[in-house]
Amino acid sequence: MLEILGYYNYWVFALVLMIGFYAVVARGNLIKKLLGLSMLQSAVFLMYITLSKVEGATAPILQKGVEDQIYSNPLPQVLILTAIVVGVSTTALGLAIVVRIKEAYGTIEEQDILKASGP
Amino acid sequence: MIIVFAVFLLTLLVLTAVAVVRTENLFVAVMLMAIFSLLMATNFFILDAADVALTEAAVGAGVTTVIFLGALALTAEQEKPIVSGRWLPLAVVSVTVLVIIYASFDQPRLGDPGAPAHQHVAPWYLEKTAEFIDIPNIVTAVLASYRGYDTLGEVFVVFAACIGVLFLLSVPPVKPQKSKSSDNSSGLRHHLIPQVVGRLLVPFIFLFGLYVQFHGEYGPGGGFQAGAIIATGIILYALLEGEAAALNAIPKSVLMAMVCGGAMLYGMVGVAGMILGGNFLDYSVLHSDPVIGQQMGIILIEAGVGITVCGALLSIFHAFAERD
Amino acid sequence: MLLDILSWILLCLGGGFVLVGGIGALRMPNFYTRMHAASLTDSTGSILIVVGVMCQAGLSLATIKLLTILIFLLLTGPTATYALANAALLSGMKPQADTDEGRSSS
Amino acid sequence: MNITPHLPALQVVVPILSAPIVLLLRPKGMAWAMTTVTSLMAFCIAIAIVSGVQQGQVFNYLMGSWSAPYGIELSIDSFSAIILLVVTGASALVLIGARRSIDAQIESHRQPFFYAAWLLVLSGLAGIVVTGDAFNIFVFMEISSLASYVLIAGGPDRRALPAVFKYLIMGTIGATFYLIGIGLIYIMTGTLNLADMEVRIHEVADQSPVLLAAGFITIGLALKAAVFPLHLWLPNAYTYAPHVVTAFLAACATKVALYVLIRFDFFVFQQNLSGHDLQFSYFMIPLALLAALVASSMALFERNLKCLLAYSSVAQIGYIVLGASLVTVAGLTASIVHIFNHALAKGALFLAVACLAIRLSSTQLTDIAGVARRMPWTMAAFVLAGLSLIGVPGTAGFISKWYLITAVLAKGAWGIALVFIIVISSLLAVVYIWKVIEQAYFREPQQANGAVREAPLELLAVTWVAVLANIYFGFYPAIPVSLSSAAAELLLGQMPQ
Repeated sequence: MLEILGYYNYWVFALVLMIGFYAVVARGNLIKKLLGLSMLQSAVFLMYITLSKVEGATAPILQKGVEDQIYSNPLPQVLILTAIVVGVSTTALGLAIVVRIKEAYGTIEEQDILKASGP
Repeated sequence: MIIVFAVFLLTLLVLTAVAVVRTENLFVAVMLMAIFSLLMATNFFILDAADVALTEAAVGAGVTTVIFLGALALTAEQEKPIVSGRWLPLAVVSVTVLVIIYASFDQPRLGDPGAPAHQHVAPWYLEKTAEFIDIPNIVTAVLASYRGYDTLGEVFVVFAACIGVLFLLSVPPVKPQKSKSSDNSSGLRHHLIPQVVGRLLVPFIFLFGLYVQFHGEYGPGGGFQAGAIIATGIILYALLEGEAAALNAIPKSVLMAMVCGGAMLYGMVGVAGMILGGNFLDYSVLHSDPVIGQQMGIILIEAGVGITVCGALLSIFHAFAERD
Repeated sequence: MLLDILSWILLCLGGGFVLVGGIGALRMPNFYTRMHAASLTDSTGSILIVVGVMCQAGLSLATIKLLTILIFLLLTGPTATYALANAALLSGMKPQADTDEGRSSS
Repeated sequence: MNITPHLPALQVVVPILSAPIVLLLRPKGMAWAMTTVTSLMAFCIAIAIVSGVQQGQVFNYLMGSWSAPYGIELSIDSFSAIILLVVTGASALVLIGARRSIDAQIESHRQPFFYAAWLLVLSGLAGIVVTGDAFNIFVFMEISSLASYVLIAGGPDRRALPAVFKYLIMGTIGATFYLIGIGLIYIMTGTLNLADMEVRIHEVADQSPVLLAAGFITIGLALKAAVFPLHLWLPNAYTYAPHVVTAFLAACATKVALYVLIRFDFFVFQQNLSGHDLQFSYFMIPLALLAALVASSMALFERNLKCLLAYSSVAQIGYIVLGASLVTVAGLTASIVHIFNHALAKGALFLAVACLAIRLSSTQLTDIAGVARRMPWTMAAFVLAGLSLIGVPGTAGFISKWYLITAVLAKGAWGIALVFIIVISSLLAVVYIWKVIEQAYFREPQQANGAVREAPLELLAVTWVAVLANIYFGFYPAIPVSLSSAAAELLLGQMPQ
């Protein structure tokens, strides 16, 4: 059963990654692009956490007095803790830029900005 | 049973993602994104990553949504429909999905204890932590000590984002805002019920934040989560009592000092290790007993992380909220 | 054993309430009725589920944590509903008795 | 306490811990002084490391004293040393001259943020270069990227904002792809340490996740490095950034991404994936050549001086990639020498542009008409640096072109075709540099330029230091060449052929 879930997790990772990527590339709205970007990053988090799972294990918090308990892999979890914070930092900075763009151009649509700054 | 649940959640995740991309109302998209983050957090929890789930829930669903809403209030709520060129990206995207899915067949299956990822470095952490650091939560041990340098970098990523937002939004607004928004900024001030309940909740949120901060060595939690939780508590306070009251309670200069001070605290613990004869971020030299030294170091740097994250998230929130 | 059965009954009931609430939120004709459906069932459902889980946990630290969660849910759920309805009212959405018009507007 | 073993850590720690201090300093005018002093200290540390490396010293540093695959290891070899020299040198030199230019472009109450961001870029780039851990590279890449978005967005032109937004989107996608790549490698090997990865990837080299990882990492880093055709963010970002920021970032930001690209590819993949060298060559050589030709032609038609030079950067990145994609020691040496020399030439050119801009307040080509009469020293510096960019003998640019052409010719018959393209691209460079010179020297000055004076002394001085370095390294190329060839041999050392 877990085997199917394993593949399913990777496929969901691939799908969400590309849905996010599509939003970034094809949508003209800058906030939509940032939403897509944070989806893209979330997908990667899912991939890492999926690979940290060990069958029959629990969260990597040592339990006193319990022998031969197996634990999931802590390393990818640590990396993702870091990556989540990096993600929110990027989003915040991107939104600050969007706010400034709105003030400077009066729009947050890519085409309108191109039109406004073209000639 | 749990697998059925996991499959259900993952399917829901994909559906939410599609909905986020399809909807043209940005407000709806942001709310759906918060749901997406919560679903993701639940998934993480199923996959044994309690710390990550807590962080995703606090940071992804909580703080990110607040920042998005703050930015939406300053920009536009409605997206223009796209006019052209959606087939090329769709084609590129589909091909990439197929390639990734193809590669997944060679990967070790989920949960296989024999996978190389679980054979090489991770078992060492699981075995040696009790001996070297002696705290139960291995995620915290790896985060704060074995890979403490990464975490230092991460604190400075938050720091960079904070100064970036402050730098960008320190330009005075180009055109005067409409007077309509002044009513909005006081938030829920005139609503009795949310205010009463909110006031009741805020201290408990702080308490929970502190619990997460100091219980991080024993259970899920740590500096990031605590910083984010306490920041959301103060943001709730700002929504209830108005922006000015929150700034009155914690002025901007204090926030700035928190951001810089937390980062410096972290760095100084590292430098102290260097001065006392170890390498940078070597906590074992902080105390005559290396294990206690490690624990001291971890508590100190977790405090640094918590202070910086809390200060940075609040500074970012205020920078957006003030422009209203 | 008895506790186990009781707990499962509570859990199933709670799940049923939440399900009904979800259907209501989808099927009801306009904003206020939808919210009504979602919020009431949500509160009841969450009480039943948390109590059910408490029965499973027995007398331990987990039960106290669950109790705290329950109190939080009971405080925040209705408040959130109130705030939502209030915001809707303030933004000009009038509650209507006439469902047909409500359907066309929503 | 003996400082020498701590040098790799100090290289990052000194600037990164100065950033919060800069923010808290009062009075605010101190920010520039503190940043410059810190940057000079970083430069001194880099010089100490380079001299150590040249004496054959190996710098390995265990962060937190945890042994290598478990903790994070910093490791510096000759390849990292030369890049460190470029990064810290560019930052220190530009900062010394930058004060007036920054005063003119950024309001004084925002300057502490700006300088703190500058230090973060510096420490982020240095952190990428010194580390030996794949995930640590990601973290420091994000520090430097976020901070450089801040620097670029500091430009007073509103067009800087969409430009930096595009950079943010493409940069984040690049970083995320890199993260996916590391994750896939981690699944297969269980390690994040580059040296350990190199050993362990061998057993699983032919499996599809590793190939996918190679693809993701290469594309992600190519995005960050602005390798053609993923360079779309670069011209606008460089054009509308504050002038001194352009000088700093053009000299080193993309170079560091290229460093990671080359290091990852040669260190981890080349030696383990069968046929990877051929794939790499077939894929990269056409892109590199297209970059050199297309970007140079784009530069021909540009009306904005900074945009012209930015396109020229894309073309030069093409040369660097071309050298690396030959997968020979000579090619790689040429490539690394060119990273060094191009940083010198482009840094000097953008500094000269900063000199012009501080007096002219515009970088349009039409606005610099006849400016050579008013600012003879600035334009003389521009001409000399331009010669170095083209690759005229006696300048640093010539050395790397020479190595590149030698390396290409060693490839036999089709090497001659490549040389042909390099020569065409160099001729294009002659044309676009000439276009600027013609405007500055042989056009009548505009009426409005009447009051234009020579640029401020300190900015002019650092410009000339950069130009003289171009000439010095043109005649005495021993330091960069010895470091580069050592680096190239190291990177290709365990190759089968």
